[in-house]
Amino acid sequence: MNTPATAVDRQFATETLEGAVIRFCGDSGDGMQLTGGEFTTTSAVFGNDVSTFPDFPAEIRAPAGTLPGVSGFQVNFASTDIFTPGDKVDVLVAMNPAGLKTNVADLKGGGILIVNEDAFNNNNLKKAGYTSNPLEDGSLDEYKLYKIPISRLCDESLAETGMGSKAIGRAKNMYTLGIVYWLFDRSLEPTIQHLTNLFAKRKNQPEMAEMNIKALKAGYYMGETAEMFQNRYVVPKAKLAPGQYRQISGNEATALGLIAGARLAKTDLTYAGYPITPASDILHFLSAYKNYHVKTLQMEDEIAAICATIGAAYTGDIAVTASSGPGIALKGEGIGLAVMTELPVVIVNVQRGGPSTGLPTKTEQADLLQAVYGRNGECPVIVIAAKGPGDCFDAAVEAVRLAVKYMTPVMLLTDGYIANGAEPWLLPHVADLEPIAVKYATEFNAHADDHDGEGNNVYWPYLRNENLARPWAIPGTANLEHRIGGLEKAENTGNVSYDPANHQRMINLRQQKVEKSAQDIPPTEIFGADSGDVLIIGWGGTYGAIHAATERLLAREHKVGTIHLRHINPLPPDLGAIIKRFKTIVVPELNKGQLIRLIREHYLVDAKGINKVQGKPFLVAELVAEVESLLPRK
Amino acid sequence: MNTPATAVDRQFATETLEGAVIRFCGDSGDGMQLTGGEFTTTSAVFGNDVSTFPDFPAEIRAPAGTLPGVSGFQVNFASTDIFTPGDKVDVLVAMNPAGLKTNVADLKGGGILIVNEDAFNNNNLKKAGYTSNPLEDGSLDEYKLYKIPISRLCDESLAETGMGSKAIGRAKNMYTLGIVYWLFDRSLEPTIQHLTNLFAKRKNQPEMAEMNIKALKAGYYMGETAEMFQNRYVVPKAKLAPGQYRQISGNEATALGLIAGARLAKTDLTYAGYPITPASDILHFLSAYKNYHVKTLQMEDEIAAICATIGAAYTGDIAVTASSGPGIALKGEGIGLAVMTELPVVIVNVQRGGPSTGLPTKTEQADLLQAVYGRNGECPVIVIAAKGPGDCFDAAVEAVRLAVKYMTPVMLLTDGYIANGAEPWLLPHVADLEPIAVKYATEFNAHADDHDGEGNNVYWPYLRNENLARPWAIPGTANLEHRIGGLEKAENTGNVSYDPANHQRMINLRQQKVEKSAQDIPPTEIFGADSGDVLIIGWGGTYGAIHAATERLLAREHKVGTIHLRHINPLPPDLGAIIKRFKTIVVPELNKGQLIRLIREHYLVDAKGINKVQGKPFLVAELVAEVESLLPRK
Amino acid sequence: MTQIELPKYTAKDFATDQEVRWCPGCGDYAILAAVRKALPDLQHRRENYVFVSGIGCSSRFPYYMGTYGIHGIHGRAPAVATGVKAANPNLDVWLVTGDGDGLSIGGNHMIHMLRRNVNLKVLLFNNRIYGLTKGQYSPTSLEGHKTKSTPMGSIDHPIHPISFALGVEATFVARCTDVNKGGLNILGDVLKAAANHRGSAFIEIYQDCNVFNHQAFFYATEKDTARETTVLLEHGKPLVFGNNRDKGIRLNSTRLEVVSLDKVKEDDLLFHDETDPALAFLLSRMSHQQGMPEPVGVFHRIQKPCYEEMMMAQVNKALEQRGEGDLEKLIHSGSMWTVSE
Amino acid sequence: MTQIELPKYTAKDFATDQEVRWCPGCGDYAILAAVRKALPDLQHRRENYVFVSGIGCSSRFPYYMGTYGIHGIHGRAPAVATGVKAANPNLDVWLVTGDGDGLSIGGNHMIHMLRRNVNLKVLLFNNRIYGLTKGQYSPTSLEGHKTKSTPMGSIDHPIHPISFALGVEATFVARCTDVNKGGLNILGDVLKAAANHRGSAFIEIYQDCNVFNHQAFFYATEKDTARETTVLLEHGKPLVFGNNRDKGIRLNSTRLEVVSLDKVKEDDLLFHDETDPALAFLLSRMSHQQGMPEPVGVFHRIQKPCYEEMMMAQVNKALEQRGEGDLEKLIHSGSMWTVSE
Ligand SMILES: Cc1ncc(C[n+]2csc(CCOP(=O)(O)OP(=O)(O)O)c2C)c(N)n1
Ligand SMILES: Cc1ncc(C[n+]2csc(CCOP(=O)(O)OP(=O)(O)O)c2C)c(N)n1
Ligand code: SF4
Ligand code: SF4
Ligand SMILES: [Mg+2]
Ligand SMILES: [Mg+2]
Repeated sequence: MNTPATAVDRQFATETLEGAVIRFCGDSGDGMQLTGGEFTTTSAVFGNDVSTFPDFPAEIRAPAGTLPGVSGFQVNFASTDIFTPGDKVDVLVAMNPAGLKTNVADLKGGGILIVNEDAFNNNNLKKAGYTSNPLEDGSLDEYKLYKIPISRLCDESLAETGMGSKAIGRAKNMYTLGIVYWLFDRSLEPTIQHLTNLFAKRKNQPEMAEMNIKALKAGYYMGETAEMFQNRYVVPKAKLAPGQYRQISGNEATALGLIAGARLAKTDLTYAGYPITPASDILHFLSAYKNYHVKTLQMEDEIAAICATIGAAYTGDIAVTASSGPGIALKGEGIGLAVMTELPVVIVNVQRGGPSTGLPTKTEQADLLQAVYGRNGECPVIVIAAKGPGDCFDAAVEAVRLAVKYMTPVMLLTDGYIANGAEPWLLPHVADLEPIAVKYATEFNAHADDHDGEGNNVYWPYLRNENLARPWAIPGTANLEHRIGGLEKAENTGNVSYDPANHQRMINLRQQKVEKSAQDIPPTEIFGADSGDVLIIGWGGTYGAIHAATERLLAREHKVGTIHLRHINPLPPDLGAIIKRFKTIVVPELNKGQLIRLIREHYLVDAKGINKVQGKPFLVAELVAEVESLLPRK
Repeated sequence: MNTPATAVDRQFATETLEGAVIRFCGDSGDGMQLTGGEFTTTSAVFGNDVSTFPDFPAEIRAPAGTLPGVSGFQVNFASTDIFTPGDKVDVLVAMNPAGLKTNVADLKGGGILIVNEDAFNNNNLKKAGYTSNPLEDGSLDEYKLYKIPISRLCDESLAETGMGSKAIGRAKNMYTLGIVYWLFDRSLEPTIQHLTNLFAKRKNQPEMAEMNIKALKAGYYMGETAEMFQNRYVVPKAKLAPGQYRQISGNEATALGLIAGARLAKTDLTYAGYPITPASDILHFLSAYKNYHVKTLQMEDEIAAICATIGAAYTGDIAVTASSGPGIALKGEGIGLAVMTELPVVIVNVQRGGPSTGLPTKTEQADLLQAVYGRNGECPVIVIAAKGPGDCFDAAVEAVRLAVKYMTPVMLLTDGYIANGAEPWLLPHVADLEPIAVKYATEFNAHADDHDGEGNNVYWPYLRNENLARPWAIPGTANLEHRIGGLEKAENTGNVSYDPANHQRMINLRQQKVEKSAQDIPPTEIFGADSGDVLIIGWGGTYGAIHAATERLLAREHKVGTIHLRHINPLPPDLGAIIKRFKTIVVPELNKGQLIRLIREHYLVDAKGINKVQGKPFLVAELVAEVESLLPRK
Repeated sequence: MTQIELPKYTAKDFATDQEVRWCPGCGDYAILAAVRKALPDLQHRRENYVFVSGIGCSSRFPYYMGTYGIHGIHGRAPAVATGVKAANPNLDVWLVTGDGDGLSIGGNHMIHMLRRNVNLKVLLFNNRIYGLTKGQYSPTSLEGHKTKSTPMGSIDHPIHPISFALGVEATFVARCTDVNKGGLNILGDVLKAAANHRGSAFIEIYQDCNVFNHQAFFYATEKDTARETTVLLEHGKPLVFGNNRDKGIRLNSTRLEVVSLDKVKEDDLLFHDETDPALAFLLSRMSHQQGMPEPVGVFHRIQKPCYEEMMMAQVNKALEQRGEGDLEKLIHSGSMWTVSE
Repeated sequence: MTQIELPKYTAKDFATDQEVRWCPGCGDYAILAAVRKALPDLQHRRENYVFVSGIGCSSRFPYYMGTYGIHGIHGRAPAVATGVKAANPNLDVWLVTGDGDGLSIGGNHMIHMLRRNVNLKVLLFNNRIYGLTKGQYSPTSLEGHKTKSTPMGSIDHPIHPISFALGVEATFVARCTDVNKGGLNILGDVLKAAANHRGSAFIEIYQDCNVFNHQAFFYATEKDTARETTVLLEHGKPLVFGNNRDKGIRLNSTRLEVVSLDKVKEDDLLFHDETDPALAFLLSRMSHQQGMPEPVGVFHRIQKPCYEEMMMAQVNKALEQRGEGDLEKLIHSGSMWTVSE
């Protein structure tokens, strides 16, 4: 908890805090994701800035009570702008020993630790690998420990509902949430509304809604009456940009962005995918929006998915596929065909821990060089990256726009962290979004015989416009019948050509076209110093951590500037000039150094990497320390 | 023809040449590959150094007489060391108008042009797109044109054989070869032997052998008697390293090298492939060598092929797959599994023109960055490249050696040019080849409980040796049962692990292991100047052209040094120091600049690329001119 | 849609200016001619045709059709074609593939396209060899076949394309030959029947690879033998064959046998029923190598909803139930809150 | 090989120290138990077993078997396993896969492995859902199935694993259920029969995904219904079923029908013949949804040479004919010439 201030309440001391980080953890059956999500929404609705980090177990349902079965949800909420879910935890809620064991190391010394005492029985302790009960053996002395018999209290409070004991058992997360709401003086209303919606309306189980609400209130009243806590905490509203907000995850924002892109282009969206963690949700979201002219194809594999998008793109749809990890590796050949046929296909890569199957549920940024280079031959595509959950919307719209404008595949990189993580999203208005101009060819565009001055009489599918894009004539258009494919094409006519000089020209043209798209990159924004000691260059989902670190570095009066790249291939035209203005270039990445290779190679600058490959995001403190170690000693 | 000298014969002027370049071209049905191959062997057996370049049509059998149906074979033979098939042609033999049309531009001014006059009928001229007969219209005036009615002369000379007219028609290539043999004063013996072997022994068609030999002799005698040529030419023997030689293509040498690797390791070879141009021949060659304990699996696709090698490698075989172009792109996911399971798998990439299906029958070097980076996650493999047909043998042995020593996938890059091209190969002796030590694990190697001092009692599949390689226990070995897979593994035990710190360690270890293999890279050889103005860094099949260009540059007293990399990932440890000794670094590649990116990024040097992407090898003159343009003006 | 009058097409309207580049004598020429000839009769607009292929000699087909076309990558044509149909269900999509392209690398896409019953027509050129890569054995090559990659003979048991297609429940399954010198020229008819089928139509075409597997199907195409080694399937009719139509096929429990019409009445023969999958499967196992005539014609034809129809039905239902999607509303939905100035 | 005496194994010898991490109640547990129990009876050495899998809940199987094992990549287990057998034909290879792993992404490898008759045993855990990725429909999901990716219901016609395997001519094809509360516990027997089959054995196992598709197969596994909705196949025996064994299956031309044993004699029922592929195909189309009991047991079993045997036969023949390859000779062969000092 940052910068405590003081204030006094009737009964309890009330501390006002700038912000706090809470982590809920427990067994995957304990409903921690819902709990964390509710706390987040309530805080956001109240007016805090929030940032979250859900952490799922890799197994579907690991055996109850075991370490691999632990599920966690961390939320950082504050009265100031925040950019990450927080490094260390102020309040840890542990519903069982396994949760405690795997999470307590992240709790700040002196932090609040709330545990469900009832879950600390021998059986659970053993499953978590405890030889003695940590609640008893003094090992938690450095924390403010609150042992609450949550299961029993919750059971008792719901005994009268007449619900089954299994259902009652499940409600203890709401009881716990009630306690935490009391602790942070939060309104129960948003959660009550949500429970009503979820159970009473959507699932038609009004008794479940009632029971959960009852549990929630019981927890709250317990806080009020039990005199267990000496303090309550208040985190005032943040000053946020005015407008309407909602919580959004990166995958949902990506899905909405793709729909928006297609709608702005006034074109149907064909999405072809194959389930894979953590990209699957894009398919799930999109499949629910059929009335937006969205067609979702769950294909037999990722190769089929990219190939179906090629067919759909040829036929005139905005065509998109998404995947992760090995699924993206499988698409290389197909992307090559899309490059050769110069079709507007969007490939979303929700990066996860690799190599191979790797750490499917964890985040990483290690597919960047694959995105840029991972195909046979000279096979350039546009590569862009999203920097946060809400930004996925803009990045997806941008991907569609570039694909259509330059008639080229675009790879959009997101990652597991921003895909599953949610943040408040300032809702854009459609009227403010730039339309995407799609103009299918309908007329002849060339002479079969050169310059006979008699007007066009053939259609050349590889004649280029000022952006070097080829025209888009779609099946069903009379007289523009033409064939495309993966063999090298003759310039203009698009016929198969084995001519050496033509090959060189086409290789150059495909490259130039991608490079040309740099004209659409806006001037690079620098946060912090415009020149000076250190320029931090980031990309993708590390934005929050890098931004927060930069703020701290600036607060310590370092001459640090930060830029965060949306466009990776091509790189922004002004990047070279900016780099020249700083003494040291630092590139933090959740990989062994990938963007940094592009930077070093392009600008011949001895950039330094900050690299972490642990399936986890950067901690702000980590970044600050690393950058400081590179700064000139004062 | 370089440096003509003079000498006089009875009847004909005989010029002695340092070397000459002949190209045979005609319809794909005209047998040009056999003709060129025979001329090459004869010259090699005679004692010339030779270098060849076969050029197939992309179609199986394009319609006879058309431009896409032209097949060519170029041979450079000399009394000095040569490294390329030659830029420009001294003697062009054109069997039909299409052949003439597509090849004449490469003939030197004043060069010898031999054509089969009979083929220049209206029909063929039209198919080749000639509006007037080039033999008549003066357009060939700059060449020494010999119009010979080869079809008719050959027919007449074989009329008595009683063979069918189709067979006789096919023999005209041997008739033509006879003429050229006469022109260059070559023995007919090697070809007579080969025809006898091929037709009489292998195909059991002695009458075909006889007929072809007759045609060959008839052509020779025609040269002798017809007084058509004013000159004969002599290219004396070259001073070559002593030893036994044979002509070998890169693909055959690769196959032999793989067999040699497996035999040196005293292990069976499992090769799993899927046909694709130009890699298929490796499968064809290997499938003929079953008595070398070679098992060849033609799988259903390239993914199955890489996966079968993983199964075979786990089971203890030297396991290899090869492919080209899109086939390699498909293997990315599988290679990732091999990286994670740390199995010794060799992947041969016979590069061809890309992207996508591209130019399947043409050569290119554009898969280097895919080899280094083209997989999801941090997924390092060793990457090496062969520099010429014979060198494919050594490179393949090296690939097997490194794979086994470091328990890692190795990618071996060759290309269409060296795969199909043949050159004289100084045959190595098995006794001189270093054995490859394969030692399967048979014993426990660790304690289940740490250090109880009671001796080993478990097998840890991911315990590492001094090279960071893990042990190789194969199924069938009692007590060492263990499971591997694509999920991240715990250090040492190899159990599935989601632990962040472990992930970081394993990511580092896999990288370090590949880097460690740099210890096996011998000191880099520099050809030419050891320091000075220009360092040329090449890799792969451009060796010949770069070497020849360097010789010319050195002859012109430029301070030029050249190194040709076998090892691309990791790069040689001494490379950085060498680079520092030169003012300008030049990297010639048949791509848009790939190795150069690694060089720039690693050494932060502003290396210059010489790049060509035309499906064709470099010309020596091209390279010389480009390098000279970078040299300081004298 | 306003119905504009259809131009009167001829085969020529379906040609292109690209030189056809198969080997002289290749069976592909005959198939190309048959397709170009059949299309004008189908009364569909030329611009609505899309020919999709993979890689192989056969897969060059789209370049020679004056329609829209995609020459894709090896084995993936069914997926590409599914994308085409998803984007525009009204197009007439034809898929051209080879035994390697469609059954080796592309077998899986073929399976799933067929079972989904995507409404498109598959021409599988079966020449029992890899033509384009110059002569390796394919999944339909016979056991023991010596090829470049099998110098001691193939050890794979071949796949039977018709059994394969039936196993994954294709709704239209047929077999033809590229040419037929015995007078059983059914290719054109089968093409039209396929075109008129609503759903995936799978046609195996025995095709002569003149260069690498010449005469593999001569038994089924040559004058003297064609009628002895093949039997024409006609719905509701008995299976009769032979140069003199003097032999028939009889069902004995679940096995088939050849009988002489001297001894057995036509009424006791097996009568073909296109709607019976098990019967079709039984017929698919008849093999010339085992002394049985090989059926040509339509093995199986049933009606099932097609993929893209059902997909559009869901889209339309969603539109009906929820109305035309409003992007502004979509963005501004869920649990929102407002931060005021 | 010297025959060393085989240790007396128990199910425990086939367990590992890795915690089994399926959801509580998952059908995979029962299958794991059955396999661990069956292996000791087979009289093979533990170190000769290799369990190969792809990706999916089911594919975690190898981690729980105290044998050699490879947890591969999604869909590719048949190819990995083929490599294992090629490198060492003597190993006992078992392949564990799911309906998604084995029939969606991996369908093609499955086809080719089966038709090649690689001598290994396939356990296809069919739960009609993607478990590991948390509940999307799979190729065996029923039409209309509402899942995460099909909120309006699946529009794909499902694949029938048994028909699929028969279509590509697998030599051993069987079906079981994970558990059977009706007393028809044949899983162990079928596992052993598969182990003793020389060639590819394909076993579809109906498996309950307790979380995402619970009770999909309850009709076939629960006490009251199991014997009414399934029929046990026994070679040479009539197809009789029902809680009271009072119903049977009769063949009527090429169609099957349920008859009551009150009215029809057992002798007039269909007698199972494992060697008849068309009969097996017919049986594979019987579906509970269409009011027919679904067969369990061995549908089809025939002998054909296996892939790795034929491969080794060629290697051995080459060795016989040409002798042990001599590397020095191999290098020094062809048209050579000598350059002397
Ligand atoms: C990914 C990939 N693998 C392999 C190839 C090489 N290849 C091209 S066509 C072909 C097989 C051709 O056989 P088939 O499909 O039967 O067609 P045919 O040439 O016989 O008509 C192969 C293996 C390729 N182009 N791409
Ligand atoms: C190449 C690739 N694509 C997708 C995935 C994601 N994935 C893992 S398992 C699975 C399907 C699981 O279904 P099934 O095979 O039926 O196994 P189950 O979990 O139901 O046992 C998918 C799509 C992956 N791991 N790799
Ligand atoms: S190789 Fe065979 S299939 Fe290919 S074009 Fe030639 S004859 Fe036809
Ligand atoms: S998700 Fe289903 S199949 Fe997977 S472990 Fe859980 S119950 Fe079993
Ligand atoms: Mg073929
Ligand atoms: Mg499943």
